[in-house]
Parts: sequence; structure tokens; C-alpha cells
Amino acid sequence: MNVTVRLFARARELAGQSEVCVNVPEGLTVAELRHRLGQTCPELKSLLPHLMFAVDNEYVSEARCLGPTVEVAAFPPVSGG
Amino acid sequence: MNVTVRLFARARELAGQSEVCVNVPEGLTVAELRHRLGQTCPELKSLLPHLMFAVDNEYVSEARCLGPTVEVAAFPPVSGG
Amino acid sequence: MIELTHDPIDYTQLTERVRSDQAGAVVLFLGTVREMTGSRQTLALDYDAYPEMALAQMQRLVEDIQQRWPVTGVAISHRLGHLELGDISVAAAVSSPHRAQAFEAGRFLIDELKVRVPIWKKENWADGSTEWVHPGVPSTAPAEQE
Amino acid sequence: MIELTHDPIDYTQLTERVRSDQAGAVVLFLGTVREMTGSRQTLALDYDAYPEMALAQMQRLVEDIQQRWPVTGVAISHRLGHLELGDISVAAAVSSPHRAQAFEAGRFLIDELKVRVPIWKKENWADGSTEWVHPGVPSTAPAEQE
Repeated sequence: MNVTVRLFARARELAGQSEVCVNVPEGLTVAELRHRLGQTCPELKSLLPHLMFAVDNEYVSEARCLGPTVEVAAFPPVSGG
Repeated sequence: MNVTVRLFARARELAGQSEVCVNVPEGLTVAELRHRLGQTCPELKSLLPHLMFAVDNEYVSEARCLGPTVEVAAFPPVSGG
Repeated sequence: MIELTHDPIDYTQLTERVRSDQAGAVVLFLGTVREMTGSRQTLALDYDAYPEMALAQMQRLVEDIQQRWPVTGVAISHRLGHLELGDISVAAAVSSPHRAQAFEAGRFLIDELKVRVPIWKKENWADGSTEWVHPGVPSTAPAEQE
Repeated sequence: MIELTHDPIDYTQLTERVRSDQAGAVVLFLGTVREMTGSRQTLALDYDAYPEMALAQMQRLVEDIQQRWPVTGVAISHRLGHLELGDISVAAAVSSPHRAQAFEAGRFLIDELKVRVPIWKKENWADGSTEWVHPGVPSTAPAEQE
């Protein structure tokens, strides 16, 4: 299955695009998606360990299985305010 | 000498006037003035132990000698804000 | 800026006074006339002051804050006279480079103002009685109320 | 009221939204664009967001506050886009019966907003470089800067 990963801030800038499509097996964990995102998009290497992931507007932990999720957000630590 | 004591809030209301003139010996302490104020103005009896005194816009302690001070302020605890 | 006023407080103007390119944070506190105190209902409040001393004490308070925190600006406006429910009785604004300083200084400002600045409020209770508020002093007996 | 906006924030309107006869205290926090960070000089900031999630997380934050403190009203407005020195990036207002609650809730609000709401700022430094701010992540090397 294909997961669309939306990128923000420095992640978007490094990748040069606002989303990337990552081909993954169904039931992948967030930790595994992080790894595959680095393979698909090597420009994110320096930022990869710092990225936070979100599904349906909620943060998700490393162990979370993505199930049939088709859209994930990935971004470095926030700095609003 | 005569000291003018300006009264505020419930003190003014109880005394029925905004200032009272108290005849005192020069060099009186604040503690003594408090006592004399009660004699001059018995309506203040219930409030007397709660009154705060000020000279030249500064709070003064019980032991303070009034010296040639001619005006003193006396008021119950503040409640602004 | 420090003021006592009988007019409604313009807290926007007050806040603009403390804004600065050197500040990353502004904290504004408004005190407003609350209807309920426990089970007692307020209709209105009357504020009175010893004006010269109140202004002098507010100035001292600003100086104390400037010594404790690296504030960029401080402004206080306190209203006097008859205030209705919801009216603003006091506005205090503090700006500083970082937010922790602005929150701490703002809290200190209003806490200290309430114990050292000679301003008093008189409750106008819904039962028709009135009562000067003097923390630590027993309430007036009905016979003493005006 | 929760909003993201590209227009200047009207903090007076925001504050009026939380005022209430049931509140004795209002605390307004403004975040403003500060010129100096240590010895580095900022010319401007650009704010970007993941808007759907930012709004959802701000809503969750308001609900968390309503559970912890007896607040009367809460309102948040965050600006996005290009901000000049002194501009307001965020305004957050809280009202409550007593002032301790308003200060605590207001402080919690801005502290939490800064760690959980997906909004990011990019520094425009006076030396001409730009840099996304990501707390805990090493600065970009010059070659990585746009």
C-alpha cells in the first residue's frame, strides 16, 4: 500500500516537496515508517530522528501500527507562540 | 500641637468626617496617636486595631515618632484591584 | 504609565504602551466586577482611593518590579467611582523579553497592588446593603451599615 | 474562539470575547516578535502551520484547561505568514472567577501551545540567513539554509 507523508517546516524544505509517497506493507509501525521515509527521501537523514508523526490530527507513538492509514504527517519539533 | 488625621473608607464612614484634628504632644509615636484617635473619635473603636497609618505617602510603623508631622492618614486594610 | 481614572479603562491603549521590539511577551491583567462571591450577589462596586498615596505606591511597585525582572514596560490604570457588573476596575500590563518574566511580574504586580495601594471597594449587595471591604476586619454589623 | 489568521491579531476583540460578569479576572498573553535573541538580531519571522491539526490541538488544549481550572472563557488566535519586529504572533485570553486561576491557566495555555500545536517559525536573521526553529534539533549548517 502507499502512504502519503505530509511534510512541514524544515522537513518540507529539505525534501523539496510538501508530501512524499512511501510504499509500505499494511500494519507497519511508525518506527518502521520513519526508517522507510529515510530510504525514500535521503535528504531527510539529519532530521529523521527528530521527526514527530501524526495521524488524524493526533500525535502517534513509535509502536503504533498504521493499519489502513493512507495519510500521515511528519514534522520536526514545533515552535509556535 | 495639632495633627490632622485624614480618614478613608469605613473609617471615614464611621467617623462621619474625612479628617479629624487630634491634639498631641510633639514626638508622639504612631501607637500613641492610635490611642488618642480613639479618644477623640470613639466611633472608630471597632476599627482602631485594624487601622494602618501613613505619613508623606508611606506606611509608618507603630514605633515611629511623628516629630513635627502635621498630617497623617489612617485607613483600614486596602481592597483595590 | 500609572493612573487613577473615573472613566472606563482603555486597556488597549495601556497594552500598546508596553509593547516593544525588545519584548517577546506581554501579559495584561484585568480585574472585573464579578457578580457572585460565594452565595452573595453583587450589584455594583464603589471604589475610593487616597489618590496621592495610591499613585506614589503604584510608582514604588513599578520600581520594585523593574529591579526584580528585566521588564521592558509596565503600565497600571485603576478606576475609581461607581462600577457595574463586568466593568474593569484595574488593568495592569507588563512586557519582557521572555514569557516567564512577564507572567511572574504581572502576578506580583496585582498581588502587591491589592495589599499596599490605598484603594478600597464598597460592595453594593443585591439585598440592598452596602459594605466596605477590608480584608481581615470583621464585617460591619447591619446597624453600622449606611 | 480559536483561530489561525494571516491578518494582524485584534487582541481587544479576543479579550472582549472572554469577559463575563462571572469572571473577576482576565489574563491576556501576547507573543510579539523580539529583535534580539542573545547576540543575534532578527529582522522578521515567518510562521507556518499544519492548519487542521493546529486547530484540533488548540481545541484539545482549551478542553484540558476547562477540566483543570474553573475558567469562564478561553480564546486563542495565532498568526501565520510574514511578521515584522513587534508584531503579535499569538494572543491568548483566559477569564476566571479569581486571578490565581487565570494566571495559572494562561501560563499553561501558552506553555503547552508551544510544545504541542504544529506551528513553526522561521528566523530571518540580520545577516541574511534564514532558519527554521526546531527546539532540540541542531541548527542547519549554512549549506542547508535556503
